[in-house]
Amino acid sequence: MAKTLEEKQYLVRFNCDTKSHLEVRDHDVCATKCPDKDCTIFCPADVYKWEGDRMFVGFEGCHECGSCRIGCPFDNIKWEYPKGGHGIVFRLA
Amino acid sequence: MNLEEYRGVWVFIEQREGKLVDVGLELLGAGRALADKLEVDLCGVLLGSNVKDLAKDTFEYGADKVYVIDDPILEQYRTETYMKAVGDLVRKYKPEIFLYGATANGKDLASAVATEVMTGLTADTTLLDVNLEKRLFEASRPAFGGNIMATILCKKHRPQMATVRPKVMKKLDPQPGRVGEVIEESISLKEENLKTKVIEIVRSAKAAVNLEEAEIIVSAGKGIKDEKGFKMVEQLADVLNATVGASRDVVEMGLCGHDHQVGQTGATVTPKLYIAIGISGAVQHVVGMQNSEMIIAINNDPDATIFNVAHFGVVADAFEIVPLLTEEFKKALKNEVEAEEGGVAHV
Amino acid sequence: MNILVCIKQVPDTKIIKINPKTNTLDRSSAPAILNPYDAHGVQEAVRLRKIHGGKVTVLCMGPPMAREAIKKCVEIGADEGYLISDRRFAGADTLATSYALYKAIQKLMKQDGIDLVLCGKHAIDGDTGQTGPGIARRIGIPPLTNVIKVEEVDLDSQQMKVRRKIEKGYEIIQSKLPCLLTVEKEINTVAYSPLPNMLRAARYEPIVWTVDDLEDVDIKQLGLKGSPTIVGKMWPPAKSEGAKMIDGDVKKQASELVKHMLEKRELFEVKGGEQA
Amino acid sequence: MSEKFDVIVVGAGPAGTSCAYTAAKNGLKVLLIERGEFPGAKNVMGGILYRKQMEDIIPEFWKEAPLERPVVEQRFWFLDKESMVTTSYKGLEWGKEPFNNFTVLRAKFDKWFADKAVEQGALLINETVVTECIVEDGKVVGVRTDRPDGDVYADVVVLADGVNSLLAKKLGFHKEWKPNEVALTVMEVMKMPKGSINERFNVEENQGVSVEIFGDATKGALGTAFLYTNKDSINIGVGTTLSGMIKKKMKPHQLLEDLKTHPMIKPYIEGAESLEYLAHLIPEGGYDSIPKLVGDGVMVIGDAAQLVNAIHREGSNMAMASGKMAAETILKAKDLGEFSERNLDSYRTDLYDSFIGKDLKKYRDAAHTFEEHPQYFEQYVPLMNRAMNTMFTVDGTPKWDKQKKIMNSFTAGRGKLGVAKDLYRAWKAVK
Repeated sequence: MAKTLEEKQYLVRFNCDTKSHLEVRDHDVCATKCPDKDCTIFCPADVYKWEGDRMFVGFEGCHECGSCRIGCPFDNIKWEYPKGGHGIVFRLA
Repeated sequence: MNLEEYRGVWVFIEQREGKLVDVGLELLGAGRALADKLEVDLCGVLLGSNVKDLAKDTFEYGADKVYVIDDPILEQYRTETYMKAVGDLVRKYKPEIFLYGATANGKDLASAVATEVMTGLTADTTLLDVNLEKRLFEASRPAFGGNIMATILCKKHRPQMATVRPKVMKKLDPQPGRVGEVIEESISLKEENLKTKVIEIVRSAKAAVNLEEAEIIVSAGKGIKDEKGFKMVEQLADVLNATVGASRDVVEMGLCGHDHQVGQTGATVTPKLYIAIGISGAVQHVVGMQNSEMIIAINNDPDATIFNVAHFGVVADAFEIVPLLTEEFKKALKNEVEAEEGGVAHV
Repeated sequence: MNILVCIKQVPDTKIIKINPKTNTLDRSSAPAILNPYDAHGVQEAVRLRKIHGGKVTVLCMGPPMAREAIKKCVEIGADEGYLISDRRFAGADTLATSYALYKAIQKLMKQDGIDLVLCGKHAIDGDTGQTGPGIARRIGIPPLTNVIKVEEVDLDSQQMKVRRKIEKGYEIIQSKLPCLLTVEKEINTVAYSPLPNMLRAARYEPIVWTVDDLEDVDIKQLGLKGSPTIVGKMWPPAKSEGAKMIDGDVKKQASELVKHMLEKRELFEVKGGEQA
Repeated sequence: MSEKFDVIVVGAGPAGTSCAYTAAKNGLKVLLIERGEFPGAKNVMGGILYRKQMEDIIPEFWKEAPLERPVVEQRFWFLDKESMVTTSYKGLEWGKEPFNNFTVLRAKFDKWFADKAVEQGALLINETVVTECIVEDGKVVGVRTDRPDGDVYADVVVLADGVNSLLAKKLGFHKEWKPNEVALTVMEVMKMPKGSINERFNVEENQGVSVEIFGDATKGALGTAFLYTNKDSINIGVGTTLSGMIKKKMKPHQLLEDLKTHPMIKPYIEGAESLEYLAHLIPEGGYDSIPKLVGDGVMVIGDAAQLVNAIHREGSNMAMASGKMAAETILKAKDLGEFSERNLDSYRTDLYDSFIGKDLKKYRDAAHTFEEHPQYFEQYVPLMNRAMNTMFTVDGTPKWDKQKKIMNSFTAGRGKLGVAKDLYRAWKAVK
């Protein structure tokens, strides 16, 4: 049974593009205006990780749900679909 | 096909520009064990131009006989000439097992010969054995991207052929003065009837980054923080003669090019040794390297998932341990060389 | 210039799972894809067609669902695709595969003539790289393996020059046409297919041949019967069940690690010492 | 000049495929564009497929579609920390033709459904992202894809691009969704032997159960959890409004983990092996979030149009119905020879007149009510549990005293008036 998110993510097939479909528009906004960094909490795949002074975007594990785009209080995430055929590939439900 | 007619273990002795290539000698080591088990001769096959003198070296590494075809037409490797030469030898002398190095030319040759003499060939083997009872060669290899090992058998055709990955088998310690039999054969092809011609061979020590074929990879994750950290990783790689790998974050930080990236969006690698420095072990990285033979992980976070796939782990500050590792390793190699030289002096 | 590309549909080995009970492939875990090296072969054929004109045909042996792999090739730009599909092909190793493909190629050569045959360097499920040279030997044309660049094609003199990847470098080799190339990934980047190709592929139906559509076939050389090699046992490679953690101060950790690294002593060249 | 179609449908989910199927069946030249590797590769739902609207498109589809189990029992579980109040309906008539609804695995089902549309003559291309609509003189005349030479034209473009609805947003049909207009749901498919499913859920081989779970599953946030039985796997998931997730600072996968290990849930899934983990948004804005649905040469259907009844967990059925309605409108417009907003507008009126418009209107205030008044989820579910506990614990207390105690517990927090208000408000929201 997959308990941790890492274990859950191992269950999913990703056909990653080399280029990110997610982009933090302005890294300064994350650093200076956004103390809560909600995206690092609610993202269901932990795509967003704050590492001390910079937001890292692990786009390869993205489920393309769109929460970050809608949930970012500063509209600071440029969100596109990955190139056709790329990104997450669900096999079941 | 009368299987009983086929006897002996053969090894294709690859030479490049008149020098023996290591893998041939490694295969003599592996072939020796098979030949001893089967109580048959271990034979080398040596093709080229002005290569006859190389034969004696193969005796020191375990060969009993060497079939040599020394002809200017064989100076450079070409499938059409080598396939014909080897095919003729096989038809004439009928070996039961035939090993080739899994090099570019070794694989090319083995594939062509297999069709030429209509027999089975197993590619990229890493484990060789014989079933004495059935007198059957058991060649094993990783399959499906290294997810499984499979033993391949060739029951009704001879010779039983395999290509063997370089640096998997061990060379025997050379026995100076050990001798064997040289059997010279000739080839009946004429240059003007050939369809191919090698125009130029370019070898450069500093080839482009090729992670997928690297045997040792030292890989940096975002735990190495900055340029200084990356330098430190490069220094270790240099001492180990390793290829430098990186997680995507490190590439994104601009510390190296994308051709260094290991993982889902980079290369999938299966080196014999993978050293992960400051890599947390996110799935997108791990899927690219989890089938490495030995994985060493260095991370300051004891809960890093990289430790789940690693064989050896240390929880340590990369900035402390990596330079130390570089020094220790240098020392260890140096000691070994000195010990060896010392040994020679005593003989 | 008529170019034939031999392709294969393979399970995506990047994500494949092995059934731990039977030690066999869990096919449901991995979707079937066009062998990535073959995609580079098709791309190269399309590039050459652009320069020299002619036609790109793909040939595949496999089950009916391998049609999808052929359609993928049409997306990349192939003109036509043939699938040879028959139960009598099943269980083929590389020798039997090269025979079946050879028989189809013979027929295609009669139909349109073929100047060049392309294959991927190897298929990612078997990793053997043996089928290409096998086909070449059967047709009687030179195989040029591990090609990273087509240097020159001269249709007037029926010659081509390619760059082959070899250890620590490359060689340039010249060959008469027709010949067979097996291509490495470096040879090109597979382009993101243009929309008109996608539309064409969506409508395209490959031509399917069975054994009976081929001529002078020796049934004994096909499938399992024609395969000298068989798979004996299979087992999962030893995987780490979590790292053995090395404790102690950094100094001790470092020297312990060096010890473990030296278990792989054969990997490390002694600097300056050139091997005989 | 690129090829021109009668209809381009963007997105091969239930909405888009229904539209493409209906249009192609009636002789239109249809292009269906899917961004995933195959239809279904990007699609997620809890896993209930409603029979009625599917049957309207393909009669007796259950005879060949890849379905899991027909649902014969619908359960509701109201969870507290260590207890639950349950209620359910089980009816064997649901297990027989024509059935009520089914559990399905989307990647399989959507692929099958899209193949059906192809059989009807629709042209399907996968792995292609539509980046924008091509607008000429205020009229949508085609789409631009992310592929080279990627423009393709049509009389009508139908946007079935799912909850994120980027294309309708680009056309100005709606603003970016707000965090309270979408629910973030995560789920796992877990492998479980048929026998264990039948035993634990008390069903026969070809019978399924759907369980809707309230209360502690979402830690009081507005949302639900669910558990559905497939043939030899189960779907378990939980979701709350994105705003709720943000407010409560919850990690969705942790919420799912808590659900899986909840003492009331755990025995049901014990020993099951995780097969896949999925996350997705559900459009739950309801009636007031429905965007502009029709423009010159363009229509919006399915999740992209916020057509989900969050209270009854219905969405795929509305998607299919809207897709069918859109196709029927296009056929009428084709007869008229013009695809102006005016000629396509009957899709909008049909939709609002149908069960979709009516149901969404009925519950238009529900979500907001429950979100603004967290007591429903935070207080009443635990109270229900305690009430049951009080009533059924045999400890010598007279039942009259127990009832009184229960009543007091309900009014203790909010006062009699407060409870009355809550009841009235809830009734009004769902009436």
